Amino acid sequence: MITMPETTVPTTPRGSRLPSWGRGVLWTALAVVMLTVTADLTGLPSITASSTVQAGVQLAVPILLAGLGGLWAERAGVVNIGLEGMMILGTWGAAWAGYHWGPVAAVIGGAVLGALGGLLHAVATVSFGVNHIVSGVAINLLGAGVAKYLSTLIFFPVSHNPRQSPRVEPFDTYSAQPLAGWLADLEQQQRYVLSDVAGVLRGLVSGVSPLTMLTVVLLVASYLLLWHTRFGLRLRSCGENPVAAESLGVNVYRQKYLAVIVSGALAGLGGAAMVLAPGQNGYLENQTNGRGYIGLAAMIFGNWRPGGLLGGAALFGYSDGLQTLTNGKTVLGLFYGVALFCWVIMLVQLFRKRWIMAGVAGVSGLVLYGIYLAVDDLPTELTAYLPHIVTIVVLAASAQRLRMPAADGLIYRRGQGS
Amino acid sequence: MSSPPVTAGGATEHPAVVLTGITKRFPGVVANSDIALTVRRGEVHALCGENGAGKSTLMKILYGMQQPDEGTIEVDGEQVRFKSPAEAIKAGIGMVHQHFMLADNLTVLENVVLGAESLHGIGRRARARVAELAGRTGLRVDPDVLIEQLGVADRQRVEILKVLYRGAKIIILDEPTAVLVPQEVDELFDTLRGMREQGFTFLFISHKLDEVRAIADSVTVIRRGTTVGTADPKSVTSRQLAEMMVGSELPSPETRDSTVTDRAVLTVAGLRLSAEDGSGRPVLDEIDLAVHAGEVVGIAGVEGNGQTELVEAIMGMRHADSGKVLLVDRDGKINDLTGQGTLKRREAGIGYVPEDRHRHGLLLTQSLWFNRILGFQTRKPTSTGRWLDVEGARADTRRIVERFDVRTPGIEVPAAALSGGNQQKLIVGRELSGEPVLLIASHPTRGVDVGAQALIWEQIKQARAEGLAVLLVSADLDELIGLSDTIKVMLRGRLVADADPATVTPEDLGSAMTGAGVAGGESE
Amino acid sequence: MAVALTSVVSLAACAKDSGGTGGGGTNSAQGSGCTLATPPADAAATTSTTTSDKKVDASALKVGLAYDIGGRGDASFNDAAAAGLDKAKSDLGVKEIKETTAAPNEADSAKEARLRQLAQDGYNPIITVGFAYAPALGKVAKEFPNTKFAIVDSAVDGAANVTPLTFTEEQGSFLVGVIAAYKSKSCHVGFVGGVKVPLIQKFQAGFDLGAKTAAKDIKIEEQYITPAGDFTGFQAPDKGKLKAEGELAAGADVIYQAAGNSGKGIFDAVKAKSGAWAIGVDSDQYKQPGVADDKDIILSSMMKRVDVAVFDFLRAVAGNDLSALPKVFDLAAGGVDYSTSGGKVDDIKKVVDAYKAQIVSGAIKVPTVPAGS
Amino acid sequence: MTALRGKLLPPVLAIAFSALLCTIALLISGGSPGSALAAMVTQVGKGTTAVDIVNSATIYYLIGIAVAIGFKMNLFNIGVEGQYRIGAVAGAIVGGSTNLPPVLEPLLIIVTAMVAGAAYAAIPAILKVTRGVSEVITTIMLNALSIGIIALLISQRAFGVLNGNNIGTRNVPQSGWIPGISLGEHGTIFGFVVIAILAGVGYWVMLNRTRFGFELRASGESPTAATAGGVNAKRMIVIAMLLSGAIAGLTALPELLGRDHTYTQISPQGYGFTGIAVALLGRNNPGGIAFGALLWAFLDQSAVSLDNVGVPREIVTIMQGAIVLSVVVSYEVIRRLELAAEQRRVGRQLAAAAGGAA
Repeated sequence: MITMPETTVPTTPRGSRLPSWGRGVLWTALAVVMLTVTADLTGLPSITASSTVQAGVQLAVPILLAGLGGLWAERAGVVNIGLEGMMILGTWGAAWAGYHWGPVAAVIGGAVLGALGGLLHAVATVSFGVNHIVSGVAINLLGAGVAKYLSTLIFFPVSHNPRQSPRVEPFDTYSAQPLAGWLADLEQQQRYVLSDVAGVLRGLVSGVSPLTMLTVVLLVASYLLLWHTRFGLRLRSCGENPVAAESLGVNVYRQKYLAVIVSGALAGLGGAAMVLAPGQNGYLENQTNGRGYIGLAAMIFGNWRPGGLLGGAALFGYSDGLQTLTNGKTVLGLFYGVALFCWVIMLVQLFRKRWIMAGVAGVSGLVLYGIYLAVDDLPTELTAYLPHIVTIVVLAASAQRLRMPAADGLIYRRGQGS
Repeated sequence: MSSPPVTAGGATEHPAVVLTGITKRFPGVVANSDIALTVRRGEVHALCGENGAGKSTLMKILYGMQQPDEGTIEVDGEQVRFKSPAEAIKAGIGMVHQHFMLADNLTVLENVVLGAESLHGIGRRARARVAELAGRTGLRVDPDVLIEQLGVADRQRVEILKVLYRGAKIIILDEPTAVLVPQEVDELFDTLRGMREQGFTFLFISHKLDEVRAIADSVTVIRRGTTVGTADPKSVTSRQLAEMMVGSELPSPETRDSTVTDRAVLTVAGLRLSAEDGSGRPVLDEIDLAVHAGEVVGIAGVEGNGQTELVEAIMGMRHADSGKVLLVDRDGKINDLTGQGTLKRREAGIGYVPEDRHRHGLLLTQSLWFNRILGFQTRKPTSTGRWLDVEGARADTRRIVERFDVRTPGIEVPAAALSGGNQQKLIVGRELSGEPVLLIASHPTRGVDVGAQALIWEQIKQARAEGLAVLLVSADLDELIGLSDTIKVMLRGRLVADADPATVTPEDLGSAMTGAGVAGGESE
Repeated sequence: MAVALTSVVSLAACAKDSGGTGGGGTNSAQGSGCTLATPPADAAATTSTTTSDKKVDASALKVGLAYDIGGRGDASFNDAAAAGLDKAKSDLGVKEIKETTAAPNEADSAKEARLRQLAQDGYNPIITVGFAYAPALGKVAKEFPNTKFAIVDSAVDGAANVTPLTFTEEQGSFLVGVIAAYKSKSCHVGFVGGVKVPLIQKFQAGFDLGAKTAAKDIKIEEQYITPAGDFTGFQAPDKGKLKAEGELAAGADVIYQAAGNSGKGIFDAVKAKSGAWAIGVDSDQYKQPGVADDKDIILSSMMKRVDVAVFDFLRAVAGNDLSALPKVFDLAAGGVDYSTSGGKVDDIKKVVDAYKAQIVSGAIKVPTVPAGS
Repeated sequence: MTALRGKLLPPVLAIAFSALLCTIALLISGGSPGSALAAMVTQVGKGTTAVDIVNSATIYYLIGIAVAIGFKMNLFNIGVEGQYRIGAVAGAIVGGSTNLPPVLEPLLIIVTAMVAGAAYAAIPAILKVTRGVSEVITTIMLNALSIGIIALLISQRAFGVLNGNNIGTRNVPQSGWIPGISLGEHGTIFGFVVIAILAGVGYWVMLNRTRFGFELRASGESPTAATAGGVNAKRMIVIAMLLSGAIAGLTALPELLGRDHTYTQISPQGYGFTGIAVALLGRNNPGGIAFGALLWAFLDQSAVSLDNVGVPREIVTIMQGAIVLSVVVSYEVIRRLELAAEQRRVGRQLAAAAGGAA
């Protein structure tokens, strides 16, 4: 009467053998090798020039901070599309405090104003149960409006320009000497591959602002805090199953409030990073220019993990830096690099016997290589939006492998769990 | 207090829990009214009552998730007032919810220590403590696996571990057996008995009377939000208990005579479906199935073995990798539904009572007549092709309300305003309105009151008698055995056994559901 | 993670970058400069400013001024217009003045409303700053035929009461192109535009030709901060700095900027690189307070005399003789020019003036569109 | 009655709340709220302001509808900004290079703009249903990219012509213009207002009387229940997105066909976010959106007058942001209160019925 089923349950763990940091190192190394090879084969040294990397770092910092803000909020279950608005508030706060009391005050001012935006989002989404995206969009409108008004009211008399703050003193920058100097020499020598790697490394260790260091510290601290402390466990449980968390005595509202306020503060810091960016030295209307959204995308790309977020922010910062510093030809050179990358993926997939994926990767590589050969320049009208295009392409390629916190974006009402 | 608490043991010892005069009102309903309950230390105290009687509300009050409007709670002789679960936990009360309160993406250890990190941290000491508890009670689970990889029985172990970890001495179990097969129930009861010896007190909520009689030391019955009385389960009969619960005999799903014909309405052949996580693991594997006109085919299985996927694959809500689905309509025309969308399948004559009425059955904030259109947006009387027939929908909704005894003040109220039983009656009414040739009913009476349950059973029987083919999925083995003409057992995505409802016992079925009597077989 | 930590630790321990030069910048511009073309025969430039000494009293005028986005204080052409107005106030006795400013992204109807309001309130003349006003002005000017309008940077067809105040930015840019070629040690110069719009491309076109005319082998970098339509390019000094750094890294050592507020960042980038020069735009930026920190690296500036045009227009209206105004404020009319403040181009002034004479005489024609775009 | 209250109360509360907020902001900054309000209200009667409000509202209404179509099924088409601009520039290019007789020419332009808007909306729709990429992120990125695409299209290398210092598409021939309704010195109302009204009526009918509208609403309310009810979620996403993009494509046409006749580098941007705000204000309801569009247009157009009373007109942007935020909050609160009230009412009636029967 009973047909016996097979007794083994296929419960092979899905993770790979490498620990996650190991994979990060591997990916980073792979990316650097790819860029190096590309730079040498295409004869476009700016792909690995220290100036490109340095610009990339500078442009990645606000994105990283905004993304970190997104990470905090979404790990606690609140989608924060309002990062952009909080960032704008942060730019105003940073400029105002920075103008009066210098760069350290600017950092604090940015964080405080951003946190206020976060508080607003928390009130709307947590206490009132407003749809998270709706509230976020509204906060973006409000943040822009408030910054505009305050700028007209307070900056205009000093700067004589309603859209701009007076000059804010920036931080001094630091270089890891003598390492940076030594790498500089190496980069100058134009040695095959070696100089490219030196260029990349030099970009990372020279001209570093304290804010960049702070960002790295915050990234590491967020990781430790969220994944290795009781506070973090509680916070993440609110993003996974708030009803369960509440049933265990976790004050879900408080955790969410805290997370979203921290999220706002981090976004505000991102704003401060823009105000203190070299050459900028102040508030300017529209200066965030959608970086809050890109930060969110970087976090999604990073699979709601700090390490992944770092990778995402680095990718966007680098592509933005490259397109800013160079021209269509160099961006076109990237096509070559991405084609190489596709072929590496193809080999990996062939090895894993995933024929379709391998085919897709191989064909994509061919198409990109074809474009590289056929076109000799790209219009700057389009290369200016390289980070945005990269965002779309990267998400399209990776979105299905991602896993967001289970209760992310869901409205949670206290006591209404089953 | 309608009957005095049974006094046993030392007179000086305070009872573990005493509830007096508990009253709780919600918008529109009084959930609890003047409830009295006394639980002695070291006993398993069952709390019986039908769905909607107010058991869960009462337990949430005891656990601090809700506050009573009136009444007092005493724990170990001291009057307490819990503002949150945290305070109840502190007083030594733990609760295992009917719907597990676990975060799928966290590990067992993380789930256990969550909220109680101050006891032993979240690291090595916590792990040691969990291991120690598991050893003492026999609740063994690997602390480092993610919850999503665990089966139902293991999840329940984690839930119990959770409350033990917090030092709970009084443990509320809210319908713990609802999702278990008989063998797992036995295992659970063994664990409970062992723990009772160690001095734990259990409050056991159930409406399965034989289970109550098997495990409980005393039983309190509540009906319509108030206590009817307390009895000794050893001396009371199931029938007496049932009368205390609903005031009359419980309805029975028993069908009388067979109406099975040899006309196959639904034929499923070689159905295969892979898991959505991309692992390629099959969740449905070579399913062959036929349902004939006038026949109820029951699918038995432990939750998570593919029943949901089978139903959704037949409904076209999931796309099978391979396999055929054929449906024969009243005129004998064969419709090949393979690869068709849900709407086409519904139009071909499938009615669908989903297992989760809130997620799949209703648009909660919309009116009843708007809900009537759902699934029928292309058919009369609610629609004329591209255009809706609002008046037709209203009229037909009134008919359903009348015929299926949906208790509502009108058809303009939002579906959310109805009770679970009335919502379910509306869905069943709607799905039987389209002159279906096949009804797929997933857990059609889960969480509804006795009246609605009886009505739904009666309607299914009646439709079956008129030649309807029914595919029934249920976790309630009595319902399954009572209603079905044929029972098929599902295990790990395959139909592994057939059973004859006339002869099979729940225990036999349970053995088959867990894999040929290997107790706990689905977890290693 | 460990890598990141160590790098933070080591960074914290290490050297602060000295203020003037960028991190480890060692490749200061070296080289002997360009092989220069023979400059044209030395001829005195005939700059005929329209200044006539006739005393004009404008105290009866009610002057309305509608600025483009940014308004007074933008350190750019709005400010230049304001300077012309201020001069009219002090020199011509203009008393009654109303200034309004456009909001970012406003519709034409808002501009129309603003102009109509001014005209209805009796302001006459009304000056609008920026070509963005052209469509709105085209309509409003017809409704108020007795009001005299002027528009900076544009012309309005078929409206007799609108005086166009346009400039030959390409001619002035040609001259600073020559300066750049002469001053570059690496024979490699750069241009950074704010937004890639035709107006800014005129600057680039002139600069390119000037540099190429002076030294035909010269390498020229060209960058715009944003494409047309995204006007944040005039408002992004951080991006301007990066753009300039990109050009400097590519080897350019003289950079001409036409980037509005973003110019500040470009100056900062140039200042951080030893041996590099910058060329300013619109006003004599050597004297501009907002960029005073950077005056030592500003070689010269391409001056677009919006202030002169506004002042001249007001005087012409007061004197009731609009015909005296030049049709275009070109090099000959003194509408554009290069600045010599700071004395860094004194050594080549003769050469530049010779080219200037050639342009004024028409011997050199400067295009308004860069080659190849 | 309660339904009407539920619809009207939130916006009223929200406006009151944001007025309060602005009053505080004004008082702190030393302005006078009374005179500011008076200036804004009296501005409506001045010159062409009233007509300008109607004209702006026409534009806001169209884009509000476009956003609302997405919102109705929980699709956040933040990309209307890019879609309307791509639609407008496509319409202007086609209009500038053809010369059909009247009626046909504007029709061609309208269809082109709608198709282009829909095509640009197709990208996020396809990425969402095939790759599972959130439309929120893709549409935001595509908004930025649209600036580059437009810059490329209206450059002289492509379809642009230089007009003074401005660059834009060729002028649409007169046969393509849609004549306005002239009110003499009070200005001219765009003829396109008729099309906007038709779009609103069509939206209402679609939503309440068609199968598609039902499926849209069902998907928005509960995607799972809709799927079980036979609604093809992916198909709905694509259709709703295309429809939203097509309506967005109409947005800039009132100006293009009624006033500017060319699309240039300085043509207005930023209607997209206004559209989102207006749709939120109007709760995706055709009547509500009209109200929201008029309110928004009033605030925008009357803000000019604030300069006269020495109040920074940027106060209006605070007011707008505050209104949107408080409107969504109050809708949510009122919705919840009403549902609870409804449940109470049903419970009471049933109890009464049971009592009567017993």
